[in-house]
Amino acid sequence: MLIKKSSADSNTARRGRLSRSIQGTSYSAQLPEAIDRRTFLKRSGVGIGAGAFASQLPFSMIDKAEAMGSKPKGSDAVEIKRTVCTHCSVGCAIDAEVQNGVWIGQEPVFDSPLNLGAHCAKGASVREHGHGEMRLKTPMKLVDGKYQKISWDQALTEIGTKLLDIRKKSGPDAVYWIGSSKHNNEQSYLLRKFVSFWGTNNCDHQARICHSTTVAGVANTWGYGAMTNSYNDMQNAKAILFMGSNAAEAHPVAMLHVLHAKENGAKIIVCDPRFTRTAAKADQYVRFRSGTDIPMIWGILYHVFKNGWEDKKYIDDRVYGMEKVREEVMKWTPDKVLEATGATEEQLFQIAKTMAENRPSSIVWCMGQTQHTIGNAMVRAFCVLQLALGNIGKSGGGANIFRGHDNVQGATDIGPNPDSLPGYYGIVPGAWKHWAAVWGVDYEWIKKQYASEAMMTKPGITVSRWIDGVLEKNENIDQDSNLKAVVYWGMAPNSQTRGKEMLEAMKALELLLVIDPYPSATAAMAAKARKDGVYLLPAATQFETVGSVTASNRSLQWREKVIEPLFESKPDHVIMYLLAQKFGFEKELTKNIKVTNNEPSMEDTLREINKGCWTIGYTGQSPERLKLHMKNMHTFDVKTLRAKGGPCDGEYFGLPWPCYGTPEMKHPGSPNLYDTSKHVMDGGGNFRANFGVEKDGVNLLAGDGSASKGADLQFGYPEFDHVLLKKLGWWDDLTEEEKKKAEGKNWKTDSSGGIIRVAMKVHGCHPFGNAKARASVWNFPDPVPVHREPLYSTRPDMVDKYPTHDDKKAFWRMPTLYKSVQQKNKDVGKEFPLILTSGRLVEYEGGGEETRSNPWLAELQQEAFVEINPRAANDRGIRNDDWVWLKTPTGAQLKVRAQVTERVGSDTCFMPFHFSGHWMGEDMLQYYPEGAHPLVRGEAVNTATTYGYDSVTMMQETKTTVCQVVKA
Amino acid sequence: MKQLKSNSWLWACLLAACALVLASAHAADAPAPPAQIQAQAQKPGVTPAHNAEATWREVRAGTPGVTTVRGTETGVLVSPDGNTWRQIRHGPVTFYGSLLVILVIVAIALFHSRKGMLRLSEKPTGRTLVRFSNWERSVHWLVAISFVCLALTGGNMLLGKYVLMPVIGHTLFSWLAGMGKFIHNFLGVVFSVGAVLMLATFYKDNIWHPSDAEWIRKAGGLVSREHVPSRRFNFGEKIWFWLGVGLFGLVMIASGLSLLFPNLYETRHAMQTAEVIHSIAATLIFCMSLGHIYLGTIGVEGAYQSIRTGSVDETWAKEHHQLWYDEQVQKKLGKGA
Amino acid sequence: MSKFAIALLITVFGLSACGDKEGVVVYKQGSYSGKTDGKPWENAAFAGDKSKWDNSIRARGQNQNESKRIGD
Amino acid sequence: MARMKFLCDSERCIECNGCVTACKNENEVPWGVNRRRVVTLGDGLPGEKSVSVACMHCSDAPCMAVCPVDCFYHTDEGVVLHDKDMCIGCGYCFYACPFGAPQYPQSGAFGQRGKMDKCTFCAGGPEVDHSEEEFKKYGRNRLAEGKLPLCAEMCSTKALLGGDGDVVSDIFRDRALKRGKGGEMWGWGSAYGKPEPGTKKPEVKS
Repeated sequence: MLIKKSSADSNTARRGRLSRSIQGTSYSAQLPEAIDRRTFLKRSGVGIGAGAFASQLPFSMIDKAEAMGSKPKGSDAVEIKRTVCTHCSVGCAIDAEVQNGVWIGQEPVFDSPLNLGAHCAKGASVREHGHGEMRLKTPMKLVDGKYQKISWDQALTEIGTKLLDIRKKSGPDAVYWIGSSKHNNEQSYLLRKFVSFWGTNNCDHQARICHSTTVAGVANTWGYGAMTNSYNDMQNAKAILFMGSNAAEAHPVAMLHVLHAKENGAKIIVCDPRFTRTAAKADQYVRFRSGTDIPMIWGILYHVFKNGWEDKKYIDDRVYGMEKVREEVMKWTPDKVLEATGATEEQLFQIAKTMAENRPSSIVWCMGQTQHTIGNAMVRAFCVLQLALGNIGKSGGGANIFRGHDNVQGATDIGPNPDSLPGYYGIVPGAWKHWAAVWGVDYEWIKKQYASEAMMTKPGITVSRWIDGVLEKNENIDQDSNLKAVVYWGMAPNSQTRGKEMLEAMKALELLLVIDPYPSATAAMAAKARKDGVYLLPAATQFETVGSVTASNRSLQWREKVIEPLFESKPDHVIMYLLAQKFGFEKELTKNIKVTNNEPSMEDTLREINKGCWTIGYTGQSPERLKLHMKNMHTFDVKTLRAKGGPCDGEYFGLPWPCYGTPEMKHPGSPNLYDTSKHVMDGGGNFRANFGVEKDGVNLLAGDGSASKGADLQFGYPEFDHVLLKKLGWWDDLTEEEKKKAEGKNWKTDSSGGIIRVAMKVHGCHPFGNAKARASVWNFPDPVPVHREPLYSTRPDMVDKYPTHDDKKAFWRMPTLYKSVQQKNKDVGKEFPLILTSGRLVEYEGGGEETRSNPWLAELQQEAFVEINPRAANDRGIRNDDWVWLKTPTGAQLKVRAQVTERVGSDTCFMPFHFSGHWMGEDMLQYYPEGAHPLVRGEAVNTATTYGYDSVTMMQETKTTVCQVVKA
Repeated sequence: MKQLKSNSWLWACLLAACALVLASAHAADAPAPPAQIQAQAQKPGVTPAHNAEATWREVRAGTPGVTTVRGTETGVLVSPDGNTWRQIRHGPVTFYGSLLVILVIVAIALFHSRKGMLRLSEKPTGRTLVRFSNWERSVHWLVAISFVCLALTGGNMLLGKYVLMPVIGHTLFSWLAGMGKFIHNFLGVVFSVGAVLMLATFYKDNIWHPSDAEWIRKAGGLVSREHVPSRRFNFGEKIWFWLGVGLFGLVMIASGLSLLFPNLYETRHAMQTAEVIHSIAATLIFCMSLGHIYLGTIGVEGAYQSIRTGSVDETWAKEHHQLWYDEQVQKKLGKGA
Repeated sequence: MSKFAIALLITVFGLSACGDKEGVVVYKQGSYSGKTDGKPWENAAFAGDKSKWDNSIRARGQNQNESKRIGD
Repeated sequence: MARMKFLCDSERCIECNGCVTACKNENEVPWGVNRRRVVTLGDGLPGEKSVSVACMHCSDAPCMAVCPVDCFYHTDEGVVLHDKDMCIGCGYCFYACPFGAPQYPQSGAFGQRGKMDKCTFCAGGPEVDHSEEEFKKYGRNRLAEGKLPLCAEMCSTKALLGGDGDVVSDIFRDRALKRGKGGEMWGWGSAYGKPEPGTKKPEVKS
């Protein structure tokens, strides 16, 4: 197609900017010698003439080629560096071709058993990040409303002084640390350690607002909160139900396995308010009203129970509380389900039948389930469905919960969580002591860093609520001081709801520190809100450092460093170390870790993780083993992920956690969780005994004969500790050395790994015991999942029937409203009759700054838009491509393009959540740091989203709120 | 065999189609969706089914889908127009066009060989009349020269590949064609301006006059070699003016400009149509221009002189444009008196 | 003259049938005679060994066949 | 003789645009020029299908037929390439191509077409393999590295197949048969023209 001369006004501007960025003269002159390779490239590649030429063209071929480092392979040797895509949790391997330190080419890794060389738009374009024209290039400081370049020294000194001041004045809890799900495992882990040494639990990361409800709900059901099987294992499924997941756009490479399964006869079912690209590949599609997932699942389960399709033996042996669920389910007669969801009896019967007749059947969910005020209950309803069908712990079955960011799984497992130390140890004194021992620091010293022991064991504020931590009245919050400073370390503000209030919160802060390769969304909002007190530090991407990353299927992969950090950026762990120096605890931070040129060794960090994370089996994945896997990808079977022969023989790819015991124990990793058909040393297992041995007189341990294959104990048993070992007479299987360390410990705290070794290797038992999964989670607000209408609903009749929770006073240190908000807004549907939901586009990721700065991706999605059904559009006089105002009850209004499409129903609007850079009709370009603004900007849906948080994890409600759309 | 003749791209389309048809057939076979769709169709605002069977038919018809790649018609998977355009342009337009040109040239040659130059029947008086002002001549030559260049470069685009390339070789030809395209684009604008000026300058003297009827009746005396009295321009010249410069000229300009600015949100169909119109009009105007050039040069004695110098001999004026001559004489006398 | 014209017309019309294209799909080379393009195996990587190149291409082709790798 | 072909399996294509960005990545194609695009038909409706399309490297290529300067040629592998030094940017190939493959960067004050750019099947162009010149004008020459076009190699669901026509058609046929359909569609053995003597023609099943 011919290029449009000026397809839109913004286009012209963009062209100019792009070409300017290519010429590179504006900033290359300022660049220090550290990045001379790049400067050299710029200077040698692009002369004046080419620059002049470029000013006319969007990208001139020649010019761009030079700027990127042209690729023909000359005499210089080309190195191949193996890394992993940073854009989603599938874990697609990438071979980077590097010549003279420049990333010149990207090759598919056909050997990878996870992606077989396949990539989506994002994965196919990661090389651009290794050039990153629109990245933040130097530290910057907001002075008088404009960002000014400063040196690293100045930045660190000023930031260090200010933060210490705040700490002195208001206590360590006055600083809020937002980590990242794009940090690698080691960085995530170091950050939790770093924040602990700073003295607060006020830290969090994306997982809070992406899968926290999953983790809490699923872990409380059967033990671990992770995806039970793998993308690969879905090839063994006979039926797959996608609900609240749009894998085709969010995890495109997962569809390689899914469509392969489909061709082998698997039935694909999609339930979604939106007819997604995934739905287009489905055999059955059912549209339902957003937020009514529980009635949907109960509607399906109704038919399962009614027709006796449940797996009765499985339930007897391995599930607790199913009869209570049954009671609730049978209340959901088809007419009630239809009233709530809009799905007919026939449709749900068909799904139930398909799932029942095509076992093992798998289930997939993502943010469509999790981001609700009752997200924890929704995900448990899913778990219950799978338990009823007997699909958990089976190859081809499972709850396949696709994670979003590339390392959101790892960061959740061992990263900055406000209620837990790495490995889900929690923050009780015992957990602190365990980790203090691993870190080689004194427990008392850590305690001194905190305001008090009470604050040390009190879960911190969640990232979804930091704005309230700033704005809420001090007497209402459950800590001494309000938040005075916030550190945005690899997180996008536009991912969080209530954008309007966030702007107010930013205004009220004393200090905002942003550490990111692309800090621009936060930077621009901050510059709009205030005149000073904002610092930006350029972080390196994961292609500029090494470390391990955990894919959604729990496999760990080791990334090699592709290129040196670009511009003046530094890897996150270097920045962590430099800040720790300012705060005076760098020695404690790196006691077991070698530091070279301020860079803590990532290998040593992983070894430290190996020494502490017994709970979830992050102990077997030594850097050496991971590197061996990366080199021998071709030896792994695609369906089973198991190596056939070769140096990794018998191991599962990436040693999917739990990979128990020490690396020397050679546990192969666990491809599918709770799989009793395999020996524990072959990756088998069973449900975890984490909730005691009995509840109200009912035995919680698994039934006889339902233990993992070859276990010495062929019945339910509790988790292992020194007492149990002694009782069983297995204590002497420990070596003398192990005995010393294991005395008085359980399998999670035994630093020798001996208890685990004896239980697993000698006796084939699972160290975490063998219990039943809980269909009824008694410690949650709704033990059996119950439908509750969202706080903002267009259906007042449903609000009456299915009201939400009561308000909570102190919940993650914050008062949290439910009923009062819902009641106040009961009739909100009159003014805002459309349901607003949000989701992903394949071209962008998360808040989108990084991907919207990548021209190869940005060209494909140039404007924020709202999808609206033709019926709804016609009623409003809106035509396709019209500018519209999208209004919500917060008073916010977004100016976006209308995309009139049948994808959404007539009661629903959909907006992608990746955009930022426009603020209620205003382009924020002027607020961005110069040269570090994304190529494409648009309205962030979360500027307009409403209040609402999950009743267990504080997950934000983004998927069901209300709006009105009018022509602009 | 005749069927197989279709071009391979068509087969490529079919191939794409096969994948689609297969897919849609497959989808249609799945028992679940239709029932579901029906159920959904009962409810307001629920997705109606897309007729999967019809998908390919729509693709072939050029019905656009959606794509994230920006630009005009990027949503069109297969555009059927291209082949039509190609067949028209490389069939009738090229063939009959060149045939027509050849015929006209042959006809003129035959005519000239039979009749020779139309000479003045009386001796020149030596007294001259001003027939064209400097402005008029400038406009004429602006248009004429740009026209000739456009005709040559344009003709080269259409036929050079068959005529010139075998002679001068590939490399030189493509350089020439490239230059030609550049010149064509540039002079196209010059010509457009010139043609408009020409129309404005001469339209008054080209308005219908009763005497033209006589000229038509006698067919301009072309065959009979008889001088039909006419005003400043005879009806033949008027035809050339209105049809050649006016109608075809403007058609050429309009279609040419649209080809010159391909970025103005034009569809391929519009550009293809413009190209065909441009080519046909070009052929016709070129043929007419051959007649005009013939008569203005070796066809009629003194004609070339008139547009070169702007003056004509009284004898010439009297013979060719009697009425105009009378007018001029009257004017002179009037002035003299 | 008119006879001549008619004769000419008939000749040309008659000949125009010869312009009809070949009835079978044929692989057309066109009349390109510009710069020559080397064979893909005539470079350092393959040193003119066409069969080596063929094998490489075939192997890469099979990489797109996930069934082969999965080997169900 | 390998004859290079693309084939997009619409049953597999999920419109992820991986092929589009892979192409941009590999050939460093400028903003506004898209050698490949993905088109979705029946968007948002049951029966929706997506197809990735670029130059199809036709045997009897219309672009080649209409080019006034004959700058197109077929390589021995059946790839349609063109010489940018010769191209005059007339746009005729764009008019003639049914797939909308030819692209033109804007050039000059009038917004005229620059030299045509299109998918090269990652086979570079008429310059020395792997030379600077070749890369600047045509992008990377993967064929000369013994590799296939990156768009096909990176396709997220292996929907887009590229390579030797026999190989890709075999892959597709196996898949189609596995889906329970597909035998009848093998009428397209001749889709890519008559096989050269000595090559195996894809079997016609019906």
